[in-house]
Amino acid sequence: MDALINRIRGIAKDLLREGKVDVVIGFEEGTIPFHSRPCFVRSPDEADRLIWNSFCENNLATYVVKRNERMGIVAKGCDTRALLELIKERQVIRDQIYIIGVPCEGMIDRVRVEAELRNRSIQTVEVREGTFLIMGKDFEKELEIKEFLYPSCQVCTRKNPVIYDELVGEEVEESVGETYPDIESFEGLSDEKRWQYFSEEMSRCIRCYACRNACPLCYCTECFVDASNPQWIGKSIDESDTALFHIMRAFHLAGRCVECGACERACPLGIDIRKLNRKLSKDVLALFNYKAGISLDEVAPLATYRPDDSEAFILEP
Amino acid sequence: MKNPYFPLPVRIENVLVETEDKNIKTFTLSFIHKEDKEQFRYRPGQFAELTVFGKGEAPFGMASSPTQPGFLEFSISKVGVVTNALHQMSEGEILGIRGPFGNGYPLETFKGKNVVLIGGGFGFSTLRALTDYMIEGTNREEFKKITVIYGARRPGFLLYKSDLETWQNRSDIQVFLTVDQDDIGWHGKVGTVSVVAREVAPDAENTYALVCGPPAMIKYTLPVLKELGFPNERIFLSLEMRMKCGIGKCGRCNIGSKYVCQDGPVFSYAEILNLTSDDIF
Amino acid sequence: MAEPKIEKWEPKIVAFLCNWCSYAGADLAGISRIQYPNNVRIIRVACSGQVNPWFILANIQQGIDGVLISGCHPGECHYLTGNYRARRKFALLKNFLQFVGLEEGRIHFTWVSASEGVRFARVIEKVTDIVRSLGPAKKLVKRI
Amino acid sequence: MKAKTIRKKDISGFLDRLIQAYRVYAPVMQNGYFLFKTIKSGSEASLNYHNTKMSPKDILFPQSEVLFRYQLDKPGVEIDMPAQDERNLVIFGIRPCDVRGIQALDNVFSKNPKDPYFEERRSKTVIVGLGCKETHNGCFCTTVGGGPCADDGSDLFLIDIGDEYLIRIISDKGEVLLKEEDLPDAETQKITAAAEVAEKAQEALRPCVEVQGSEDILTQRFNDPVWDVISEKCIGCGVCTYLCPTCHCFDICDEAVNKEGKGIRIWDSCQYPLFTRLASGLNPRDTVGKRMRQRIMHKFVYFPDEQGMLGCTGCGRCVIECPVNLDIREVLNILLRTGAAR
Repeated sequence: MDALINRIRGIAKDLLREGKVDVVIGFEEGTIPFHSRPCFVRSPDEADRLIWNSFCENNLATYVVKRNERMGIVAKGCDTRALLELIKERQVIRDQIYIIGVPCEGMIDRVRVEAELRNRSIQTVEVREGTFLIMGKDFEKELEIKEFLYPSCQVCTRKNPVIYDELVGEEVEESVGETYPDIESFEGLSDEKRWQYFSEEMSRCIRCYACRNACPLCYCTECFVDASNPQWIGKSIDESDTALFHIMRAFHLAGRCVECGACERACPLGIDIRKLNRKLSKDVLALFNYKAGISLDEVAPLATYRPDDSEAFILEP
Repeated sequence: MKNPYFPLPVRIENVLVETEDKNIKTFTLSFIHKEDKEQFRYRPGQFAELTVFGKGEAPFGMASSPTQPGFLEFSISKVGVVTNALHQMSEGEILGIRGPFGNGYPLETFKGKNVVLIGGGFGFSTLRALTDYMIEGTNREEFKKITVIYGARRPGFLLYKSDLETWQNRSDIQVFLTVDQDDIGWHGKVGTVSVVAREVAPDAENTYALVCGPPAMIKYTLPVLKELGFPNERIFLSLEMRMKCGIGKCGRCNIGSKYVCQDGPVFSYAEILNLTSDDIF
Repeated sequence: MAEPKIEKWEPKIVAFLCNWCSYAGADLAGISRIQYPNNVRIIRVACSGQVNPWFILANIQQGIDGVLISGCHPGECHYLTGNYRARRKFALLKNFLQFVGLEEGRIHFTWVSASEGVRFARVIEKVTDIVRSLGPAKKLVKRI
Repeated sequence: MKAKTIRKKDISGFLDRLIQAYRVYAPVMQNGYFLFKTIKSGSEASLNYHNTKMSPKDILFPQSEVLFRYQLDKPGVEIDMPAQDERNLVIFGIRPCDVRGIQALDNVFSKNPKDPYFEERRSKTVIVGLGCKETHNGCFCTTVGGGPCADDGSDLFLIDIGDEYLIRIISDKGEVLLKEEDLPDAETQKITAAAEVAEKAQEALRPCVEVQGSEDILTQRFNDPVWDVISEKCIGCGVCTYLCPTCHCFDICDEAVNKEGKGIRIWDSCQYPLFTRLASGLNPRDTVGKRMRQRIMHKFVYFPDEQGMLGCTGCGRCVIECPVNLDIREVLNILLRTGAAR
């Protein structure tokens, strides 16, 4: 890990020294255990702040939109998928960014760890080979990394960067095939069960928009929930309004969502937002054979059509 | 006190299109309940929240003088959701009103002094209320010289034309009208408000200046007043921005530790300079 | 005490019809005096491709029991490809709303050409029957 | 001060009896975290928790609240105030930082003109505070003048002394809750034990920055470009403000169908770009830096100025839950330390 961090720092220093970029966006040590966080490095001597570990959960692609600088960006698999979509959607110019790709074996789910430890206060955490050691005031606990990965990381199929200017570290083995067992089993439930599930999830929403703002593909200048003339949707935590906010947001990401899970990780209430996005990803793949954030050449599925697209849902009298 | 969040129902009695682009209308409102009317006592410079039921509410300064009992007037420019909805309404329709809120102009301070009111465009509405108040009956005796300087882009953008005419016909008030661009038949001055103010403003001695208008006008008028010798304490401005609850709770209108809705909207320039503020002008 | 009068519930259905085919089809049904249920409120749109998913959801939110979107048959779009694009969008949307638990049968998509007055009437009949069988909309409906 | 003791295992029964007469809010574990919920049985509550995910401010100041309902088709326009819950409330097991949060809201909403909705509930509320024996890694109450076992503002205050809680009886309102309970008066040694717990917890949580004099330094730095640097990682969501026990900004909206409608008050956040945008499109706080500055200035300069207390209670929710770990303690450190050095 140290070698990897040194490489990242080295590249960042070179880029800044040579004036190839104005800023390097990467991760730095957070202020509390289990948190690494975005940082902006603008001079070579600041580059030693950069780190890499199992807590780099933010999708840094969020930061490249609407910026006029040339940026170096430390990017894991999902970050690069988001960058690719952004390039495709012309939100950032390819030459404007220098992608320092980092293969990723998944990030540790701090919320699940905290739930596992119930009430004990974590003082430090140390990542080892395959495990992490948590230390508190009067306890120590070692847990398997694999068992505490974020749900999005558990089903990730693009651990390696899909687009990069420089790759740091060894490529890791990808899990093969696009499968959606979670969605399939959920589809098997009755209408009522599914409705109940979503109603419960949405009822916890506080409309803080952390999901939207953490999402690299939610870059609309004015989001439909913020529009006031016309006002599309009520701003209170009315059940119908919150449900429609999530439904519409997910739908606006149909064929664009790169399944990084940033939305879910940002949500303070742990709402299962990703289930909506995954359903759409699954359908987009099944109906239009498209997966977002993989290829620069393929046209976005909702920006095109095929004359022989499925008609199965069309009502015949 | 009654529930401050409760809109009192009012009926639109009259709608007057003020400007040639039809974007500013003056609404005359009357209370549906008599007790509401009695309770709603206000001073020039105060504001109220008008509710368009189903659309929301927005703050507006009262354009009518409290000396004209029985009705309220608001001049409203079509800019946002609420104002667009308002502009589509007509006589007989129902609105809600909450207020009055804010401090209003410091009338006591002006007593026995000269007052110069400098207004630009749509920002003139509360100054009109103040002028009407000061020249009404015996009120006039309490103030010395009253000078009104009022400008707009073109003659067709001047509000309250009948009031302006009435004032011009009186000898106890001086009125200077100016436009940026004149039309055929225009007899007033041509030039920006700040330029005209430099020309016609009364001596700063013993005089208070009130400035209301678009940010650019205020920005250019303040240095003129300084030049004429007005100290910051004797220049008053009205900041009618982003108020919501009107009672200092919702946290929307604060500039530093001041709530525009409670401590304002009228501030002396000296006070404003003391605020920790996001660039106001 | 008198029995409270229970009004028979009738489904409210909103149909977004494209100007060039489906609306003309509805017109033809009317001119030809073909009978169909009067539960439908028609909104004329330029093209089925113009129908924002939000239009559908906004209707559901306001208590409309069923929504129909109808455009030109594939290949016959006045704007060449509007209905093709709509087809992709709504294939996803229909599945998606069912996924979150909305009853199957609240939302319908079909094609009706300008000459298909009879088809239009049959579509409305079928949609009305299905929506009627589902009962009044409850899910996602906003209560004031 | 009077004090009683209660065995931990008797808490549940005590709550059961309170539920008969009060609407009782207590920390409940759901979906892997704690929230204050109305409980129907004492066994739902758990006092073995750090703090709730959301501050309990929504009990007194709900996120969405109907202010009035109206019916426009009736002659003369009917505007009705919605009915309020008749029962008195108990907030049970609330942490000292959140009690201070309620004190902050008291200052805002109970000041003239009073907020009738808040007042109504607040006057019926009894607060049972719970001291913190151990603090979380986001906590910093001692920095902002509070303490893990600060009991001011509570009506009763519980301190964990092993198998029992010591109950400090702080107000008459609190004493009423214990009227029907047959609890022993606390022995001197237990009172001392509680004081020791409090002292130890206070000792263990060292202030992380000196906030004395922060008003002047922050005001001086109002136009400092440092705000833009600090806030660069901020994604502009409302987590910090919505989870905060003192943030009280709100919006008033109107929702109607046909002639029937309601005015509702909903939380709003100064971190949202739309918060200050005027209808004309002008926005005085048009950058993330300005918006974050507003949040910090409000808590550490304006709030003390208006209400005579800091607008931050050190509960640490914004620290722990910020999606990008933008830590307010660190922000203060940067602003105050480097500012003081100038």
